[in-house]
Amino acid sequence: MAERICGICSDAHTTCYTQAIEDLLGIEAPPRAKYIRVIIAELERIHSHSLWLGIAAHEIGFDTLFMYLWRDRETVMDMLEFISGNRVHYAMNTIGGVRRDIPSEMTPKIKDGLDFLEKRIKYYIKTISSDRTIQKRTVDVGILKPKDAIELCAVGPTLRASGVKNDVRRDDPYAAYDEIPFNVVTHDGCDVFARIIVRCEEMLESINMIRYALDHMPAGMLRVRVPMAVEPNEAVSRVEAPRGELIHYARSNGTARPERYKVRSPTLANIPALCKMLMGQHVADIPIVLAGIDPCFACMDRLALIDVNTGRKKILDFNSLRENIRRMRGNCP
Amino acid sequence: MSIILEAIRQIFKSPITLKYPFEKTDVPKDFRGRPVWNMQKCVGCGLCSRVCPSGAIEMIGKGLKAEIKHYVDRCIFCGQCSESCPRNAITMTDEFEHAGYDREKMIYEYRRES
Amino acid sequence: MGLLRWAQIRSPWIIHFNTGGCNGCDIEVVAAFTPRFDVERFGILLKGSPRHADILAVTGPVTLQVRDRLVRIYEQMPEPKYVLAIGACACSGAPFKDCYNVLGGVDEVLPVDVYVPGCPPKPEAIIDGVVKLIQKIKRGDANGRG
Amino acid sequence: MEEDEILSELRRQLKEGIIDVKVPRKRRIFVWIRSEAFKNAIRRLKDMGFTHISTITAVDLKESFEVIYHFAYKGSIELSLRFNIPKENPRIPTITDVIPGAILYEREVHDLFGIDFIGHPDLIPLILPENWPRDIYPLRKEYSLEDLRGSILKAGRDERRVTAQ
Repeated sequence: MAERICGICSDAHTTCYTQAIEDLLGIEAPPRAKYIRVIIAELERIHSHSLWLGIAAHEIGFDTLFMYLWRDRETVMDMLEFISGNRVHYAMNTIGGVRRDIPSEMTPKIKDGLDFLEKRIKYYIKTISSDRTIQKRTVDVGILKPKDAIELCAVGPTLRASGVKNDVRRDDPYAAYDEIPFNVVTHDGCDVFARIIVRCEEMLESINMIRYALDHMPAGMLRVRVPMAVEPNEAVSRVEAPRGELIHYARSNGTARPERYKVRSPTLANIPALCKMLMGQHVADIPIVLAGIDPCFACMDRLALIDVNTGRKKILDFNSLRENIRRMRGNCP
Repeated sequence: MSIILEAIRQIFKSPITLKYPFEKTDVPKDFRGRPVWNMQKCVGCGLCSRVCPSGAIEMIGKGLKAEIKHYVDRCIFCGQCSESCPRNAITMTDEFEHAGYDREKMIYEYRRES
Repeated sequence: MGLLRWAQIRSPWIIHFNTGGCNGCDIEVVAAFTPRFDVERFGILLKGSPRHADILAVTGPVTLQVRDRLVRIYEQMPEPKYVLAIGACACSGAPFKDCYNVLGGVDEVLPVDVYVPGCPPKPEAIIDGVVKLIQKIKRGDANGRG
Repeated sequence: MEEDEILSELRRQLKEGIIDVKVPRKRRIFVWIRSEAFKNAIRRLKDMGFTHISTITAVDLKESFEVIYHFAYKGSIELSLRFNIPKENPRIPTITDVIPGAILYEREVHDLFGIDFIGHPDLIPLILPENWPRDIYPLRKEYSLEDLRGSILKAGRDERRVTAQ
């Protein structure tokens, strides 16, 4: 269910949700499950960033690059489909571990895919940094100074493209991120171009992390037994989704239904920063600046609260803002 | 500039497009398509209809006489029913082409053969 | 009329509208337009304006906020027009159908011609849905108000 | 700074303002404070390096509301600052003058619970549809789902009648 908050970062939401519930119950996922969570999360990051890069290329009118990127993105989708069975909602995480294993027979095929992707992403970085169209449309567009970024509480690649080294994976390690070496990619450009480069290099970093995780995966079980009763308790869970810090807050009251469940997805956190970026820009630059924060209008904000009295789920979503933005963009998907 | 060279290179490659409607594509091993009930195994405990997050499974009657109605238009293909079933009576098939003109015709009914 | 129907069967133009869904169906719709699945080989084009489109592809459950906009977009489309509901949410509103701000499936608001269930449907399933819609137009029994 | 250092520093700064603290696991701190001390506490926290506000959550506790501010210290330590406010008069001062990034979270809490943030620059509805009834706050527990649906559909009908006229 938590997966249906967002279709693009569905794994980040389930990881965050399962972590919050595991915290409530006082259990911990086994090591192998943690590694599998990392692999899926990083594959998802590659898929999400390449999707975004395609959309960004489309927004600046470079549809050729959009088509190339979406073609190569199918490699990641194939890998995810190969591991989990589905292209979008993977249903890998469950409370107390993961549902499916990544056996060693799968490793060579995944690695082949990663090699291909690495080659392609390097090529795209070269293209992007040498192509005049992209340079003209993105350099010095949508400036967000580091001071403003911190003040307006921006998250994720938007913040890192302003030169602030901040990553939940490094600062507040969850799953197996404390055991896997990786760099936090930052860029000092503060503009849309910096956001593109940060995301591209994060994809390369993700590829290395998946390789490391595949090689160092410990053996063991996939899930632990989950106790049936929940004590009154509360938990805050944070995950670095492809778009930035995702936070779930859960509180239980001893019954089978939660007292309060709150989701704050990264795009909402970036909206105040976006308003700052749009100041003094040309109207023609609005789409690319908007796309620069990687907005995911579906996951922009939704809260779910399960009312103890009726036991029904209530979900609110963040339509008004999305509508405004959609009106601004015309009806681009 | 390099993207132009890339474009020229693509001309000599075979197309990547799948010929889908004319040639069927394979589905991966763990694909979650339409769930199918094996009513010989089903004991009518009703667990599947209770765990279903979208209310796509309706159970009429109880125990061995139970009938199951599965609304494909509501199903989100999450596989929770097949995972929860204590008798492994539910399997997720490879079927994914469910498109239809009428929601009334998208209901699958299962009942135990006597 | 004959010419119009011939043109619609040969090259239906699509407008895609998300009424409050999770984006899962949207990325699959876009994936259906990109090289791997490429529905443009059937003459299907994704358009940005409802005034150019023949088919309204709706993803997501219809929320209160979006209802009026959805109707407005539908009203702007030239007749005959067809509605394609993509994904479980657009078909019936599940699993969000009990939420207080969700009206349910698209058929609560607009007449739907083809339902494509799946969460999200594979791009192949979306192509299948479009093909079935084209067959329906060919037979001439679509309720496309035209 | 480590968790215990942060706590001792906070205790030194706020003294009686703190009711209770809890450190359930590494990098998680829950602090209960008195509602009078809250604006001061947020200023102190900002000076200590808690510049990033993750989100604001409110919980309906039947008699009162609990408001929780989730802060992050240099991205790593997550501190949840919480206090109760009475349900009859849910008014608290805004923190947008200290942390501008909280602007949307305050609007969101205002929409869903009807908590007024005094001094907020622009407290218009953020999440709720524009034809939403003014005095209904969906996440308050006194409203059941049926009530909400009924009143919303009624509001929608009324509006349609107005436009028809």
